[in-house]
Amino acid sequence: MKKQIVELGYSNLEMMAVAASRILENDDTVLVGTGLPLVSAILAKKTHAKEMTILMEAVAFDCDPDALPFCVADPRAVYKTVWRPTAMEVMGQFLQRGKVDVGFLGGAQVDRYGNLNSTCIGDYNRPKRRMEGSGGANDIASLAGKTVITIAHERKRFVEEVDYITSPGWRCRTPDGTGLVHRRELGLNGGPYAVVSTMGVLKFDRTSGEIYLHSYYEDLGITREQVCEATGFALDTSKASPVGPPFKEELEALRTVVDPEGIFMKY
Amino acid sequence: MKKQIVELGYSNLEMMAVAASRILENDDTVLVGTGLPLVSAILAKKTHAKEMTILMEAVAFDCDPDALPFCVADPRAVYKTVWRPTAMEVMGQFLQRGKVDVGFLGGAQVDRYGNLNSTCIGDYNRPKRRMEGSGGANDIASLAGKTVITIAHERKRFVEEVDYITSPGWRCRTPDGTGLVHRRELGLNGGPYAVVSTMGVLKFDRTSGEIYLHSYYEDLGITREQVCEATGFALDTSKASPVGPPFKEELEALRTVVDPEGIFMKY
Amino acid sequence: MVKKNKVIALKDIPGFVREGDRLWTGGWTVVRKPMAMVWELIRSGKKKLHLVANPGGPEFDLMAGCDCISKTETNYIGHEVFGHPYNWRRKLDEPDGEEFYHDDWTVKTGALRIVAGSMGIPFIPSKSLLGSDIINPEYDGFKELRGKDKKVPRRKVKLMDDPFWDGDTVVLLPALNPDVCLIHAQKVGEDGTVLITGGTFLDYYAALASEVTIVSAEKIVSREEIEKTAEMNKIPGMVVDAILEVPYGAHPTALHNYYDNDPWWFRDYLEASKDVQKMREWSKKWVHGPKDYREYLELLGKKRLKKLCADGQKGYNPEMKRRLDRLEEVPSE
Amino acid sequence: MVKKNKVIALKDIPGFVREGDRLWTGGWTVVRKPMAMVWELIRSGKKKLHLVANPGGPEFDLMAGCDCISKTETNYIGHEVFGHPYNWRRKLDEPDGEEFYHDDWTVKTGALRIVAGSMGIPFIPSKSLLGSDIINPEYDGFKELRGKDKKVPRRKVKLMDDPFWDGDTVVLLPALNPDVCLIHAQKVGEDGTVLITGGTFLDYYAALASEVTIVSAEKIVSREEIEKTAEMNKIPGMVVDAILEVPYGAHPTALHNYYDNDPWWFRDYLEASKDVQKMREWSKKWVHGPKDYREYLELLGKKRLKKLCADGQKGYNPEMKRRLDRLEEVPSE
Repeated sequence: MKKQIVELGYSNLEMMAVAASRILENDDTVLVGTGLPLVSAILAKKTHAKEMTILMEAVAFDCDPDALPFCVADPRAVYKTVWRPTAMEVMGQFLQRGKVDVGFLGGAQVDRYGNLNSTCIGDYNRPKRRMEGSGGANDIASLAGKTVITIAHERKRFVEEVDYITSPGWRCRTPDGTGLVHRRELGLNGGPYAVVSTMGVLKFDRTSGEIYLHSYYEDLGITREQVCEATGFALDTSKASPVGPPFKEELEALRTVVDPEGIFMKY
Repeated sequence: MKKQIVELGYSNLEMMAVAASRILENDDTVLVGTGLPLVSAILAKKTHAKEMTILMEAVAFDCDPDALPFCVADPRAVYKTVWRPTAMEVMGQFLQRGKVDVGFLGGAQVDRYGNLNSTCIGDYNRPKRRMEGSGGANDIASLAGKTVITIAHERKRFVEEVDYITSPGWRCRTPDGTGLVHRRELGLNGGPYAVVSTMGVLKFDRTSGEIYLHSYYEDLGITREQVCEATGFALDTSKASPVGPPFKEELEALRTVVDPEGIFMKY
Repeated sequence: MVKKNKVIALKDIPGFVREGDRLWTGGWTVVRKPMAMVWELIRSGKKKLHLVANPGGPEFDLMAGCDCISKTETNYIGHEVFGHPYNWRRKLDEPDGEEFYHDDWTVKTGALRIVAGSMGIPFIPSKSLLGSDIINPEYDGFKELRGKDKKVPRRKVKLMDDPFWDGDTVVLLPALNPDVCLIHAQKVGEDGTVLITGGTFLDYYAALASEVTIVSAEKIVSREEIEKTAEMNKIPGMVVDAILEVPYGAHPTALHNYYDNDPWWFRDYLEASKDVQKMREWSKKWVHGPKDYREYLELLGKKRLKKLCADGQKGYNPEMKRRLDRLEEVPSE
Repeated sequence: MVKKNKVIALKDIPGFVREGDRLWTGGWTVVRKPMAMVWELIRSGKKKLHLVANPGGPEFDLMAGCDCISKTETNYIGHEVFGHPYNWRRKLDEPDGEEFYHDDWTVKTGALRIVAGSMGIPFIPSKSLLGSDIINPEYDGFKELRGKDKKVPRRKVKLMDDPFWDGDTVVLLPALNPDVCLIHAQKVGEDGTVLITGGTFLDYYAALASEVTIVSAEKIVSREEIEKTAEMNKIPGMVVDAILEVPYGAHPTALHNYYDNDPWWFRDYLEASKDVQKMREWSKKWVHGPKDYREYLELLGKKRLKKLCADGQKGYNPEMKRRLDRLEEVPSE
């Protein structure tokens, strides 16, 4: 595939989908939830990672949908799949047995260690805003080879401490609920690999488990300083470089093949 | 079905199959192994218990075979079944979840508490005669609502103490391997209900868990005394009454429908 | 051979469910939910139900909005991309003084709990939840019930070191055994054998784990018919206590090969459910108004139902426009 | 889309198996055993294999008779109504001084162990084995290996009281994760998707639990062909590392819808296997004689293979006479 620099305008959300899709590789087995993770995974499969294996937690095993599924159980996700498992097989077997390379999650809050909250805002016992429930997010973050997180870049979302750890990051909750401990000490493999936001891509220091800015959407006018301002904790931006803008093929696939109706992308 | 007393000759093995089949009822869900238990269960289904549900451990769920299966995995057992599970479902789910009313087992040795040995003769660590392995016998004896045992009536088989407890009876092995304990103290439900032998039917006292002679094949010339002689421990025969001979329908079904080739019955 | 007549009518459903029962509803969020049976339950005025499906969809939110529930334990309750579960959310964000408890699980742990229930074992090990607040004792949503409510395990989880291999810590999860399981399927044999296509989700496990299982289907078919699909039938008749034929029994959720999600329903319901008063009006019209399910379907109208029809090859309706903010007019006769 | 070429030849099989490997052979006793692949393994002179299928059939006894094995752990090894596993039995009844260990399990506990392996959890609770000698520490067939052999769990079982519900004692079983899994199936897609009919037994679990899984099939079919049976395919290609086409690959065991058990094989084999010397002659002729599997089938002869053909409707051969003591002559050309 010859890659052409796009000349059209594009949104932060589109850049985010593209940046996330670029993390996925042809050999990967990827477990995705609905929303932007799914859009990004399908985008990767329709562009540079045609042989990638996409799993969805309810039933869709190695899927390559013609139309964007509403949810992980949508018949659109099932169409043309050749094996029709249950959540027991996808999650309780393939994921737990270590067959998933990349887990792809969205969330409401993320902290410097990649702890992700997709459960509630405020005190869990008296929430300000209760969310739908976290589905398989914790399982995926615990058991995939690495985790990629997609989240809007806002101060209220990039927080010093998440209100509730739904999905464990590098330093996560001790079993008694009081402190933080490195995930390896709990016997957890995997861990957050990247956070793809509306402003750039963040990665994690292997030893400290701390987040840093890896790259940012310069072509959309984003600067290191803006990223820092939109982040609720001190962020290392010293290693950051600009991300290249979407290729024409990427945007076209996104707009005409992956989500032509704009169901998630809301064009 | 009008029942007619048979005028033909018949063997002890045939009487045994008939006596075993009569224990089964129309509403029962029965889990059977290969051999005489299977012959007896199919005989019941072809005569007085047409709605009985027969399960076999490998795959055959609610089966009603046209031809006698060789084994629990035989396509003959699968034919016409409408659901095709695995041993996980039949044994790890239906049996373990308490959905099986009657377990039907054969064996090499039985003791006064209904402990059954189908593993080896002699010391387990240096066997005189090793058998094939006990398949699902232990599981069935542990988890079915009640267990029916079929075994040839010989002194070497009805023993004071079995060489190895494969399937727990009423008083069975303590976890440390040293003594005997009532199965209820281990949390085991079910338990041996009857032993159908080549000489008669034996049942168990509810409180002591001890075996007694319930009935015997008088029509074949068997006496209480003969049963005692063929039993390796003192046997209470005071409650025993004669078993009626096979009905014509039973023998005909056995010989022409259930096992016309004599694969198990060796006519 | 069909052993006994299992056929019941939709109006018999409430007779199978008692207050306090743990209720499993089959399907997955907005797909193949047993909506007709839940609709009938709500109409009967059931209270204090304890919902345990993993995950819940509009049936959970609808029961929340009609005040049928006092406990939920699941990994997700919602309408996926359509929108939030406003009625259920209000139970937690704006408690009204009525007893209400929610406990959080995950897709995998919810699946393992019902699998353990189907296996008749009291618990099962899991390798997730460590490092999260889902097992933080402070955030155990059922902590007040433990040791008191017999339908709730004495503790949420137990950590244990593997005694066989590498000594790693695993999380033991309590089995889940619902009192009642409601499933909607494409077909059910007259013997109770269930044919589901496009995803059984956790319904086989739930059917076996539950004390009572009832299956509604688009069509009840003969034993001969269900024999033809022997290799793909999903639930054996032995664990199905009652069956009923209810065309469009999963509306407004999608049924693989039969019909797609009803986007108009979701749009209108989500708008109504944001507000208690509007929700009352909505349920008065759509739940309590029709005299039976047939009349409910008439209220939706043939044209609308026809618009939902799935392509038999693809399993969904490829013509369906799905953005709620750009829907065409509700099809009307 | 077919992602990578998985097709290998029968002669490649020995390259996947190392000495000491825990080997799972699919099927069930005398049904759908991966006989051709085992045949090739034996010919390659493999030693000290550790057989873990639940249960074993003629493939176990044949490997025992050809001195390929040093450990077995299973619930059953044999030929069902055909007769006893004489070669394997000799290993225990008449030990020849060679290292040999056997450990007994049951159908359910063997199933749960491989299920736990497929789930990636180290152990799983079970409600049987209590009260039996199967968990008597004195009779633990692997007791000398525990704590030494990394492929054997540190203990056979562990008793534990249920901490969630009624406090009953359960028996924790160690997971089983074979090194190599060999399965014979009716069809395999070129992507590795496996279609099995008439009973999958524990093969799906084993394929996932094992480090390497190889599937031979009567026929390798296209992706399009395997898509047609989407709702009944049993194992996904993701866990199938290599595939091969071997017609009659399960002979002499039965293959649903393809062929029935070969009663002449069982009669002759059982006669030979009673005696070490006769067994050597038998394997010289049937295992080591033919230059490849095609020649093995030629040695059996077309007429004999034709006699085994299953009825496509019933799945077996309803004309087959099955009493070994009354068999007709071996069909010959």
